[in-house]
Amino acid sequence: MDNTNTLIALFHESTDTAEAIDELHTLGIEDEKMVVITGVPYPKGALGRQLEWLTLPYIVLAGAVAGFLFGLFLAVITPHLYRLDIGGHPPVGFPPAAIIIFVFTMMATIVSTFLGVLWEMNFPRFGPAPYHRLVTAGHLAVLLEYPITLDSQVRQVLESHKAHHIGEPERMAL
Amino acid sequence: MSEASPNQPKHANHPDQMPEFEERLLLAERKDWEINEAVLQPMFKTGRGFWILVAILGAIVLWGLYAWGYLIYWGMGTSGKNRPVYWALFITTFVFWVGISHAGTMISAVLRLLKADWRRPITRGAEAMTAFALLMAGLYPLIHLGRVWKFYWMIPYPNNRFMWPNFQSPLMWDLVAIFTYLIGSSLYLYLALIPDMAMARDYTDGWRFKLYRVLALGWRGTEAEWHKLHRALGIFSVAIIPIFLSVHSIVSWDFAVTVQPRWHSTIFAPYFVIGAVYSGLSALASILIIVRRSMRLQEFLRSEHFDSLGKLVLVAGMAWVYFWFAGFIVEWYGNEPIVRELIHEEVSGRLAPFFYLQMSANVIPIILLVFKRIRTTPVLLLGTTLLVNVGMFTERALIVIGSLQRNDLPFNWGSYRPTWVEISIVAMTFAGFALLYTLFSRIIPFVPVWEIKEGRLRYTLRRIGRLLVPTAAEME
Amino acid sequence: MATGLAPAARRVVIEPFVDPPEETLPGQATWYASTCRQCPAGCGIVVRTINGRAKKIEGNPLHPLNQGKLCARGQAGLQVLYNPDRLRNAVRQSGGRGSRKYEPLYWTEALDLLKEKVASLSHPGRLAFLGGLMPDHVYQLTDRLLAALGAAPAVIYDLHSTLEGRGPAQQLSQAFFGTGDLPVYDLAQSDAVFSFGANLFETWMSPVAQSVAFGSMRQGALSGRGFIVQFEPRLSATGASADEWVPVRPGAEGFVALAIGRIIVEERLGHVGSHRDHAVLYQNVDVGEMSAASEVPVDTLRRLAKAFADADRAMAIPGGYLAGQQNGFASMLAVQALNLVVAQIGRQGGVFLSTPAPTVALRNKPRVNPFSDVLNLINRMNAGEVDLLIIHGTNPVYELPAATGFAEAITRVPYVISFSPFVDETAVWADLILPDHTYLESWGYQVPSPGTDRPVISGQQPVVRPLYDTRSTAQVLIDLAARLGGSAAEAIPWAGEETYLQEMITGLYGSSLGAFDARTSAGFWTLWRQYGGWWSEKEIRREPEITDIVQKPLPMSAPQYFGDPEEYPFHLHLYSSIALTDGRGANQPWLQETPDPMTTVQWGMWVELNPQTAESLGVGDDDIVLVESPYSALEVSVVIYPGIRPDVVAIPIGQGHQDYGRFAQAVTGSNPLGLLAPVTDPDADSLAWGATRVRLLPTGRKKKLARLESLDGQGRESIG
Amino acid sequence: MAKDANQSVEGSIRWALVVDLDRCTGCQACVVACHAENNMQIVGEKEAAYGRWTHWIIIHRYWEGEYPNVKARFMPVMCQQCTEAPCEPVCPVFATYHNEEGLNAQIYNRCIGTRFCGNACPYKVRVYNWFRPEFPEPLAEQLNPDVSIRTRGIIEKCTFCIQRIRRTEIDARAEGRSPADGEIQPACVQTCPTSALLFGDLNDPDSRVSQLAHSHRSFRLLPELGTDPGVIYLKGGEVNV
Repeated sequence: MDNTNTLIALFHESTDTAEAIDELHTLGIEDEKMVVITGVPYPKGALGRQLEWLTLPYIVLAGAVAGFLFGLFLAVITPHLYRLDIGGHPPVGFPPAAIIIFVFTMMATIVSTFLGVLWEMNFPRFGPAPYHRLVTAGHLAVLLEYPITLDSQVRQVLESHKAHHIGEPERMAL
Repeated sequence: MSEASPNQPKHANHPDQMPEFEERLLLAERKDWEINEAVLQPMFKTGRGFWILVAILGAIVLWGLYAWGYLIYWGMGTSGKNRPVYWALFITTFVFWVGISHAGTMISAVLRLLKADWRRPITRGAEAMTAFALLMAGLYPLIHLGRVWKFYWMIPYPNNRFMWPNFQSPLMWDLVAIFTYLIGSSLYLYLALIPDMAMARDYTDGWRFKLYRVLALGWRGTEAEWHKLHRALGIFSVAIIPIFLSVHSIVSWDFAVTVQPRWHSTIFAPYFVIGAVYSGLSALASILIIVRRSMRLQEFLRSEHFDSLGKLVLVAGMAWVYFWFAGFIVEWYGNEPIVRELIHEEVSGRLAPFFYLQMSANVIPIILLVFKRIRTTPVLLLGTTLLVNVGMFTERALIVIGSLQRNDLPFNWGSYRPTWVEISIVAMTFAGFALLYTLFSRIIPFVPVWEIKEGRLRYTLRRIGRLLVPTAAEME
Repeated sequence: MATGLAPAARRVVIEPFVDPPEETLPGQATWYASTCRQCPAGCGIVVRTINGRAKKIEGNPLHPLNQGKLCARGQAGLQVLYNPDRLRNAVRQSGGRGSRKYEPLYWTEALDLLKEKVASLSHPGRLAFLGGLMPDHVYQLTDRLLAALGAAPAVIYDLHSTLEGRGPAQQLSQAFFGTGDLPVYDLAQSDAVFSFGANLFETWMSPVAQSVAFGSMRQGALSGRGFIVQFEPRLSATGASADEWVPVRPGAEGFVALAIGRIIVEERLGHVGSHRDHAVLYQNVDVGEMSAASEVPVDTLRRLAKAFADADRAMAIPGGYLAGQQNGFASMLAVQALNLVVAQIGRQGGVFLSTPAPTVALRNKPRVNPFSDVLNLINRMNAGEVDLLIIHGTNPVYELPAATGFAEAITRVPYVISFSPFVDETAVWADLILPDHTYLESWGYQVPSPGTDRPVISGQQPVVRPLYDTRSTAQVLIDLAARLGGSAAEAIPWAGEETYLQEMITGLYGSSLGAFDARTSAGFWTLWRQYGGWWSEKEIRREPEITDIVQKPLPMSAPQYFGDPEEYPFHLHLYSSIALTDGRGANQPWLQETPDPMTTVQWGMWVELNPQTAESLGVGDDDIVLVESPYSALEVSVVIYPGIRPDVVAIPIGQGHQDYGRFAQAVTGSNPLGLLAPVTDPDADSLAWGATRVRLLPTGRKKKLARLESLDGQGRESIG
Repeated sequence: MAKDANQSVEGSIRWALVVDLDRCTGCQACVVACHAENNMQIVGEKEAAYGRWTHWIIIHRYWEGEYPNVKARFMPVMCQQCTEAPCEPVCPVFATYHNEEGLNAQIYNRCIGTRFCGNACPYKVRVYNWFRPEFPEPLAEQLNPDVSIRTRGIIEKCTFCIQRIRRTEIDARAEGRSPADGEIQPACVQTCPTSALLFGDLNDPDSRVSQLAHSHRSFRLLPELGTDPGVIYLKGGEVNV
């Protein structure tokens, strides 16, 4: 990647960030080439970027189904593996089975949600990554990768929107 | 209330002077890093008082553990149980803790769904309470076993006995439901914690840095991460609600499925759930007040929060009375001999003191909470909410122990006296809860910083006549 | 030994078994037939033994007396055998009497010591033998030995037979039927039983046999459902099973009987033709007076009289509580006379007599001595006229009222020898203890008295090898005789206990009556042990002849009580506990933990008060009261008892042991016999143990009794 | 799957116990017989006073009326061996279940001591081992080798002397027949002096038990709960018709 360059720029304020991003777009730098790092979750599109599509819901759904089946196994199959009759109850009764199946479904849902989201964010990831401590202090950081040819315009755009700490992002172990 | 929020006296004097103004624009004048500092600083300050508290709580816990060992070694006979009172203080406290655990999810999940903005500063405290209360509750199913070293026979796994547990037993439902709820609430707590761990990571070094770094899982705060986190939390808040409803219903069915008079009731599930919410919210209020005082978080936990919390408790309280009455009138009217006997025991018999304690401790707070003055004055609110929990504990004791002393054959009636073993073990769980919570508050940012910051994004001021009114932007 | 019944399980468990007791298959149950000695009734038992250890006692289904059934005490017999507090060998009290320090002795030493003590007596009259109701053969050997030595015959006293009025009952038979054999009441076929203070289904005479009869009387196939009326001041468990309970003033039971008889005779009730020859019996009875004296309303008496007379097979039973009064004998006569009035003597569902043993040799049985003999002995002991006291099968220090002063008297006897297998209150005062086998380790036989509808002899044999180095008293006596030589050795020529028994028993060989018959006398001996005794295979009832006593008016004597009614307002009503009887059961944990049927109290002792009495004293359940008699006092918890007269307080006998093992001593309390005045019934010359008055003083303290029932439940069946 | 290897009898047997209250004299013979047969522990006065005795059969005593017209009645109550047993479904580990012969079986070594069954049982006939059983030497010799000794922390109850049922069944099978009516006798039935207790197969129309079950005197304990007990009581004070 010798013909591209990566920069990090910090902003004090979201409007500037948004405008800067727009102008960078006009410079022909795609969204994928930019990463915005913030200490606060900004609402959708606040920074003028469209969001990627998530597989999380499907992971959750799959988990839920798995849980349902496991619950089904425990509540409906196991009573027949070692048949013991109890006080006039059938080996499998609807209400108890319903409870067990429900609970295991929910358990799987929760767990798969958690694991799913970690997977999507491919967490945990402690390796060195471009980041700036000031982010949590309220600054917005824009990480962008662009052809060296655009270097001057990019810097000019950033400065024009009161960006500071422009430069090579330091890759710190997180 | 000197240590209460600085605005307190002001609207005590002239309440109509734009009270909303300062409050809604929470920390408007603060920079993000100032917020961070404000949240983190109290965590690092562990004074002598703190260590003394930890020492005392630790001592109680150790004593309780000794008592538990004693119980296991000598047998269940060292507790005060007998025939026919086969369940007593342990199960009572178990139900109580499960109840406490409910407000946490109630607050954070339900309010998150409803986008009630005032929840933001208190969610984490609530979720932590849920997790720890459940940990304590989870001990009792073990403690009350006659052969605790065989507890794993309840776990469903293929084993050399070819045996699977009996999934028709409410105790099995208990086991899985509580386990699920524990997992759910702790993951929920943790997920919302990740960004703040990253924040703490950036502000600390030494062992704390190492800890936070690990817990932050490498969070940077890219848009994608925020987006995914939001989705996950959204799913969680939906999924956790049916769980928390099911857990206490199942606990209630431990009793309701038997033919034991007064247990055998269809209203038990909702009655227990609402009772759980009532006691849980009260416990939350008490805890927040104490933490707020000890950690100087007046800026974050403001009287407005206690006001709204108070209102919730009030509503839950009224609902509890309603369910209690709905159950009671049927039993009273049905006039079944044994039930009549039990009601008589409660209203004018040996159980009367407990019954009236329960009723007064559960009803008086409802009346008190009607007054904003009480809801917004920490000390008064603390007293009120503690009273509620005294009432709820008594209520559980009456249901579990009171009912078991009577049954259909008068020849078999009995009575019960707790022993030092039981009391020590119960004390152990209370101390254990306090200890976990204290340590937690010093290690984990008690206020969800990122959520507060997020909240700030949504407000602008708008002038209406001569009034500056905060207006929230509807966004997600 | 041959096995009594078929082995129980056919599966043989293989296990290492180094030194197997004879005739046991490892893991396989073997049943041995023997006789229960928990009380003098003599029920037949079969004992399940596995690997040479007795495991379970059950009734002998072949035995005509108890027909396979057994009472609580019989079931608990294993805990006599396996009692942890048993003496394990002969001992001498090293630290002097009462020191409870024992040094073990070899039996040879012990026997030499015994012989030397007997031989060194300056005069045989200075030897006294105090015994309980011992197995017949032990008594016979004792008798022979004492006779040979020229000593006075054994004095037989034990509390149990005192409480069941055995002595007076024997004299009643004597007076009424001219024989000392006890009557047998045909409960099974009677349809109207008037029980005057007879606790038929608890401890009186032969409770199991009577219970078996009760079962068939109630729901038996042939007869309809017979009814029972119980006359007693305190509702006993038997009274609870009766259809009607008539609370009579203590000691006035006889008056009730007289009144009923009078009414029947004078109103010509019932189906017995003419009552003329009975008129004389009741000529000076006034129903009004009787009713007033007994506090039973006249119309009740009239109603009962009618019911009694109209019944097809009515029967009146003079029970043990009557004998406890100073007018006991008169009362018993009056009750027995009722059977005469309804002509039920020797008739189905009426009164019969115990059949004696078929051979004369077997007839010599222990018989309860008049109480004056006991008092005599005590006086002689006090006067220092007794140098050697030998005690077997009784525990006088506990079983005699303290007021008789036995405890002091025994200290004046230079040398005391006890045969007790346990260190009981008396054995503590013995210099030498030669522990007898427990009954499951012993040989013996017994002619049950009262008997049943046929001649019976219960056989006793060891069901296990003796656990410890104990020795059967019979054997000890035989050895002693041998050591003494001379007349004693001539009187007791047998080599051992077993040979003696065999000789006695095989006397029956060839009898035509027997339920079993053998070709040889050896075979007979084997069958005897397999069956657990000998009995006639068909019913042979013995009908009594009535003496001329019935030609004169029945005696009428008013009850007298010891203690001024002003100072001591309550009658003290002692009764023998159904589980502990006279206290012998107190060292058996099963019996201690067995709830009393009426109060449901386990362990512990108590005093029963009528609710109004308790109210007037201001005491409630579990409150400790001081029960005080002119002689002594004791503290005991209260049981509110609806079924007792307000002027009577009842205390169960059996607890309050100072010695007799950990389980007996575990229960706090003192022996209620201490309260008794040593008064007697002059006619029967028996201890009047029901004639003492007491007062109660609340102490304000409480002791929770181990009740089965919940006091909150107030004894209700349901809360309808 | 060692399913019911111990089940010796196929077919529909239902063991039942008839208690004739007209015969019962409350003599406690059954109680001691039960102790002797089933190796229950002795708890002593203090524990017994606190409701921790271990009797499998207890004889209720009811008072009626006031002095002098007072009556007392006895009612032996042991495990009712319900068909619709409330105690069975609530056990998380199947320590109590229903066997082919209609018995409410209690598997001691499966029990973990939740005591849930004890609460569920309306007759309160399930007793708990609060402490380790102790048998001072040589009392342990009395223990019945056919019955296991229960350690602390588990529930036990009347089994209708299942070991005696099995023994008789095995004997009968060895002789190629099925047990005759009345041949099987639990310890209490065997010893009951008045024969107030009677044991047999309720599903066999000719057995004494099922005949008495149809007597007009017969009733069940707490019938309103619909537990369908296997113990049938016969009302006292009347004759059979």
